[in-house]
Amino acid sequence: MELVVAPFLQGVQMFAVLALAPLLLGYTRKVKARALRRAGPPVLQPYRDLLKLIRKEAVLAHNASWLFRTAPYMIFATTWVAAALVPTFATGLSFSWVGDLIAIIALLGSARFFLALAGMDIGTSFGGIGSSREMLFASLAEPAMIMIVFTVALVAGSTQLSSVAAFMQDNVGLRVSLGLAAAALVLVAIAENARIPVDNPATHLELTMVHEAMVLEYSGRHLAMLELAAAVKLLLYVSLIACIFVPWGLAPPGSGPTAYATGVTLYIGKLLAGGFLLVLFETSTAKMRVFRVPQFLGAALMLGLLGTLLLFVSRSF
Amino acid sequence: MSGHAYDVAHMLAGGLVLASFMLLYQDRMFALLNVFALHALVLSCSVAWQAYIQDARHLYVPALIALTLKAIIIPVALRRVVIKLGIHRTIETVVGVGPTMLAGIGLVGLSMVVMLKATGASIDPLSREDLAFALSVVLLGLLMMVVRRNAVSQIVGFMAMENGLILAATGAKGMPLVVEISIAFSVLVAFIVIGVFLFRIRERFDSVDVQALDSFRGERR
Amino acid sequence: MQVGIALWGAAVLLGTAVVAALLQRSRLATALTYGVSLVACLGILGAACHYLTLNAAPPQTLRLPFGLPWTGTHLRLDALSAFFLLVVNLGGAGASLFAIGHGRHETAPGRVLPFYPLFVASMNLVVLADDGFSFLLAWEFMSVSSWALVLTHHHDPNNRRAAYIYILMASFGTLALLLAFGLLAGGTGGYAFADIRAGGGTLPAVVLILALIGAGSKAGLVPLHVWLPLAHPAAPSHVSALMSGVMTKVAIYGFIRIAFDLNGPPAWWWSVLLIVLAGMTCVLGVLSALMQHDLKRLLAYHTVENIGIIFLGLGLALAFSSHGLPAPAALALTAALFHVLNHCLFKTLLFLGSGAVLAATGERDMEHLGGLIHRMPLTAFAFLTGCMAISALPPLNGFVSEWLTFQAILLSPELPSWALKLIVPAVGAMLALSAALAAACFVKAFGVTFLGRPRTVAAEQANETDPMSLAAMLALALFCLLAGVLPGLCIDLLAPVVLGLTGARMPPQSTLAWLSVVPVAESRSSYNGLLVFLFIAASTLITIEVIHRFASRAVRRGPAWDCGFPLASPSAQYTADSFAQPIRRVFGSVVFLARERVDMPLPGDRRPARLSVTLRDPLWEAVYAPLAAGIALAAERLNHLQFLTIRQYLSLVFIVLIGLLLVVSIWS
Amino acid sequence: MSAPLQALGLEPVTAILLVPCLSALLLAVLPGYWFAARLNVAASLVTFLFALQLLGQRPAPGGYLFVDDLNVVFVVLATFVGFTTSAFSASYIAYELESGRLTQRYLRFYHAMYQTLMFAMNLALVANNIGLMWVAIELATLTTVAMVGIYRTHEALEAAWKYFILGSVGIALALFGTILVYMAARPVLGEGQDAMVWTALSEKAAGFSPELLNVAFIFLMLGYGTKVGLAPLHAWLPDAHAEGPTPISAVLSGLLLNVALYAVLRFKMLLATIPTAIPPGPLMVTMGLTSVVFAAFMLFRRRDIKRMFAYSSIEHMGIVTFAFGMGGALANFAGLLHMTMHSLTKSAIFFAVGHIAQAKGTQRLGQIRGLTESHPVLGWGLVLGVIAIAGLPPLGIFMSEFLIVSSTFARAPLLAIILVLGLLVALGALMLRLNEVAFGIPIGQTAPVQASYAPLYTHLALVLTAGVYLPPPLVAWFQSVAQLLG
Repeated sequence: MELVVAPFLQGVQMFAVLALAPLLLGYTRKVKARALRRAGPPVLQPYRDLLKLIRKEAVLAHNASWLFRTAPYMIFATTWVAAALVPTFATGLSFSWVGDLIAIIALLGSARFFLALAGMDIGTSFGGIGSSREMLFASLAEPAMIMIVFTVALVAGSTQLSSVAAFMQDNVGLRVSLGLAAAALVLVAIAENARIPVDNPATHLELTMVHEAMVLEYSGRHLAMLELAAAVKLLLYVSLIACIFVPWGLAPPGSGPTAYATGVTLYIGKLLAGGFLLVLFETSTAKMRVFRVPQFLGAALMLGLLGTLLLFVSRSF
Repeated sequence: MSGHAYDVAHMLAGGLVLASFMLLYQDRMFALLNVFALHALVLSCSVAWQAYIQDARHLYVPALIALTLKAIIIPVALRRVVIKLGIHRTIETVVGVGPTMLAGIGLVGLSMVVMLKATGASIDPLSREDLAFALSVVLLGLLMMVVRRNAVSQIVGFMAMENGLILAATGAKGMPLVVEISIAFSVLVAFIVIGVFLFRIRERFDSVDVQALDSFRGERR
Repeated sequence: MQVGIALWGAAVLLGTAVVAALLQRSRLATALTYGVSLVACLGILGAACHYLTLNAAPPQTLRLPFGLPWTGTHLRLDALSAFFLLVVNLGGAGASLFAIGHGRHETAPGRVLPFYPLFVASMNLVVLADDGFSFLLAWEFMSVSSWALVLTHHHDPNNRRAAYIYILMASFGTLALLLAFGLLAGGTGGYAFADIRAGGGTLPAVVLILALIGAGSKAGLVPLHVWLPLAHPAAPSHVSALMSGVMTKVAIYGFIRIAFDLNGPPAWWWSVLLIVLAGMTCVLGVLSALMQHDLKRLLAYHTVENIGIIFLGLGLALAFSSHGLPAPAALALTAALFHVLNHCLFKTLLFLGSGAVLAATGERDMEHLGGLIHRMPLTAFAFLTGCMAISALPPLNGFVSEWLTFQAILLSPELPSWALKLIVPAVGAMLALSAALAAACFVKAFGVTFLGRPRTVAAEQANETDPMSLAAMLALALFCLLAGVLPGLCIDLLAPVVLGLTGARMPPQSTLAWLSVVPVAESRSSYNGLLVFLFIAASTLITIEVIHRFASRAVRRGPAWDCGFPLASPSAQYTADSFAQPIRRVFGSVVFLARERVDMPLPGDRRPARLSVTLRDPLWEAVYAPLAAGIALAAERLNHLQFLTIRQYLSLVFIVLIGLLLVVSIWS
Repeated sequence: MSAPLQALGLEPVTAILLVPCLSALLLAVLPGYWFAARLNVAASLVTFLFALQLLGQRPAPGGYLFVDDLNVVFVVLATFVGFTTSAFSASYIAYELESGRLTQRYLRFYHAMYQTLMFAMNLALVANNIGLMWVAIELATLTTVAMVGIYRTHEALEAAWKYFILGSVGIALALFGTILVYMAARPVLGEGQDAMVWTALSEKAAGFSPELLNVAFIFLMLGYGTKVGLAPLHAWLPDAHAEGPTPISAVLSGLLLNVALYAVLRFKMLLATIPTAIPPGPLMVTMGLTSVVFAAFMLFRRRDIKRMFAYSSIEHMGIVTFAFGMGGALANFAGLLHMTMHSLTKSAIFFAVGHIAQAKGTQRLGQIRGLTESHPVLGWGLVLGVIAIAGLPPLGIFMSEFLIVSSTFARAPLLAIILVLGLLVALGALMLRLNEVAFGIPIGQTAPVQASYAPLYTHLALVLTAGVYLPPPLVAWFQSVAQLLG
């Protein structure tokens, strides 16, 4: 029985993230449009876009290399695997031990690595801009992320997300360091997903764009892969925040179908809330200059470090 | 040994020290050479006296060498050199005569202290005194080499120093090889005077002023 | 008897050197020298592996009548030295195989062939040595032979300067180690490590600091790293690979041997010293690397960074064991040693790759390269693997060791001492920062060198390198992947080493399901390289398959889009410097006092606008320059003594004499 | 070939004095370069072979000559280096003759002087009488002075003069010390011969008056120390090395300094046997360290290649003096080893430098570049030599320095650190020059010079062997000597 259920649930999880990601994207766009008093595209628009792109033929620049063609799939795959490791509606799925939080961050790092390389492959100056800036942001976001991991791991005594979530569920307690970590994580999430104020997903204003600049040369199915990867990444971060800081309703391993049902519903609820908050934040701020971003992320890093140090100090009392 | 023997030896040794002071005092080249001749003369007397009181025949040889070579031949030779090479007749000093004298007195005091402290009762008083005087003569000679500029006066200083050594050697009762050593030294001196000056230096320079000699000093800057 | 095999291997290498010196000019020499070196390395490699795999084998010792007369030459093969033998000869074999093909590009073979085997042999002997004298002999001989190799292309004054600074720093380190052994052995002269272990030296703290100076100056620990980025690139590429990938590891071995094996029990503050230095080394190394546009120098600076990571692991191990926590110490040490292996693999690979590029284009400057992925696809693939590995990206090996290091850092709350509690997480942040910056740096390295469009004719007409070189690079790339996918096996291979040094070991890994890695407990953290790799590969292939099957697979080639701008000349691409510019703005202005000066002509003025950047090295200006100036000044002052007159020299003698007489006269 | 000479009933001790003496006389009258050079080599070889026999059988100490473990080391070393140097000098002088720097007349003088020098040094070493030893060393000084000035250039004469004056003063001081030793010994050993005989002195030393011996040792240390070239008494050494013919520089560095050091050692042993006397060690240690540090810094500003290596000789004699000053079995062993290695290495370096100077037509460092390219054999020989002299493995000096430093650091850390810094500075200077001279793009004349590489590489091979393997008999021998030195 177990041998069937556990892998099944894992599969459900994997395909759930894949299925839900565009939805979350469409939902945020819709809410944002409403917030700006626009009608906005339908919620299911992202699915349509992806289908359309997938069907189209791919146009490659003359000097595109094999790396340029394989990169989108690699990026998508790594992001997907990373997302599959984050507990969404249940903890302790059969493969949750394959990688811990640090591994997830590193997987996203691999995706970014390929993306940045792909941006440089054609040899256009925009690609270069995009890659260079992306790596700059990453070089600050990743340490911040690691610091968050430290904080969480030191509180929960584990870097394994399932155990973290389980721990958080049982002994809740408002800790200063956790608050700091949460704030830092939000900042990192915004930067990593190229949202306002760091980057504007909806613009093609050359000098301000980062993510868009790297994928400028892509078209057709390749572009679709990248878009999907971006959506999955957004979902990943929201569910990450959810599973660490609001872990309630996650179904423990080996529990009954009802638990899973509640888990799923609660999870979708968290997604909606998260997307709504994100939009709220985006609409209330303006895009900042590129060289303000390091300060933005530096703040995140400082928060994370502060959280860790506080924890170390408080531990010893 | 009898008292007066000791007194004479003592007086001669003291006379040698005195002569060294006179050397330091000179500022004319020829006067310096004359005083050096005196210096050598006193030495030969003292050596001869030592030979007599130790009745060690072989010691007459160094006395003779001192008399002939140092008291007569070398001063004359040097005089010839000075005239021939037209070295100016005054002695350039680094430190004035007065301070030099004071330094000399200090040196004599030092050598007294060192020697009388070093030689316990184990050694007979004559050799003790002799050693002390000899050391002061040596030091005075070295001082002379240090504070005088001309090559001639340096050589004179060197020979004065060497006289002190001979004094010490002869004063050390029954020391073997004294003759050989004094001969070796005479060779050394002769080498200096004849070899270096007339034979070599003369070929190249007009003056034997040390300044001119070591104008190069290894790597010229 | 594996130690015998290792010894014979070294002997063969020494013999090869002589032969090579005799027939240096002939074409045969290259193939012969490197071929024999390859065989010897493989032989020693096999012996070391065999020794490691038959676990808990007793140490094998050997005594030869050479070296210090009454001590003789002691050789010893225990788990530690076996592991480092493995590292040394893995790198050595790779470099030799590469050189069989690459060697024919060498313009001055006569200056490489005799010294190359000597270099490899000396590194093996350092690891085998079991008494102070043979150890230092081999250690310094390693420096001398590599010094000669750095001088291969001696016409370039920069290379000569590099070689000079190198030999100077190396000797400095050796003298430090010499003093350390003086303390360990005591006045009696018991230099054999056995005696030292039995006797236990005096002043362990001083010994550790001296060992840190000695090994650090060889490994490139900040602030003793200045020679490294100069010397490593100057040598022929396969030698650079050995110097960076292997020689620095030998230095690490020296430190471990002294600090963990010979020296007395550690005090906690040693680890503080180590950890702080390690953190500085990481960040400074990677930042300096980012500022470079010379490919080989960039790689050399990354060696500095990785040495920092390794020393961080060692520092943590010392910290834990000084507080009597063997299990975490074992974890930290395992992380460090595993990173030693990994860095050897991918740094060798990367330097070989740069050598291939150099041979194909004659360029080390990235600004003159680009687009090589089209001309040299296989080299590009191997190099890319290396870049991913060194950037600590899963599923490759670099990630695993850094992951283990992080796990060790996360155990630091168990440490009672305050300083460590505060320092360790801060250094952890530095480690994370350097990892992220490393990724940025290698995006730059690979992107500018291999991607985009060729910037020069040389890059345009490059050709793929010879099969031998390719074989070497691809083999190393494969090892990188294997070590990343099967970390459990490597960790178990390291178990006897760690057990010997810390008295504990990590739980056995290879027995776990799916070969996953569990440092402490599964509830705490676990990682499974194999599954990650399989998942990524599977999902990639499935997606491609699905899309090509059910959607379109049509491709059309066209001009680049570039927002509708016509594609500008290749020189308009992003260069290495422009890629690093944002990071330079953020970090460089503080660390390197970087200054940018823009000279913008007025409207109507035809001359080009200029941007000039000045970077300074505060460390050099603060420490090394004043030192050199001081020595020069002292030399200048003393030099007057060469130009005194005879009379003045005499007065020197006179003064000394009088002084001594005075001393005697007042001596009681 | 020594067996038949043995058959002539020549005692080896007398032979090593007689052979050079006779050949000196012969060479003084022999015209013609070719035969003179051959004879010179042959005579040195014979002397060496006789010296080797001393290893086997020691004659009973006579009134004037004696051989014991200590001086046999020096004798064998001296005769060997004398032999190789004569071989080198054969080819070196040939070139000097062609280039007209030396005339036939001076050549005869040169060869005669060479053998005289050998005679004087052997005599100084085997002399059983402190007076005789003094005379011998003075003779050695005079001969070398004559040879240093042989080129009769301005610089050469000035160097000779400086050497002469300073040397003579040193000699004078040494004599005074000798007299004092006699005075100290006389009460115990009675007047006359015995009170100056080593064997007698060393037996009865315990009874001598310590104060007198202290004063004596000061004079002897300064006197013979001048010949050893210890700072600040070194002034004659660099110029004498730089301006004389290169074989003489080799002999000076390789031999004469050792002979003077031997004298100092003898008196040190004498003094060391008296517990109440001021220990001689500290003085030697101080002067040794001073020389090391001073010479190390002086190396930087050198412009003349031979003068540079002369300063390096000062440095190494400083190290040796330091080691003997430290005393103890280990340090003494190291000191002996270092002295031997230095003699071999430094003379090898001068062999190389001599031919290099001939090939380049200059001794100025600034005008020599890229030797390993223009003259590979000489160039690499120089590189090896400098690596050896800088104390880098696997050559012999590394071993001795290892022993000296590590054994010192356990006893007197501060001294060891000063020593190490001195070594490092010296290495810095030497390698800096080596980088310029041996590497880079060659400049100046690149014409090959016909040189005899055999002596150079023989020495280097010996040094290399000693660096990794010392034959047990040699070790035992050195150890017994080290014990002797106390």
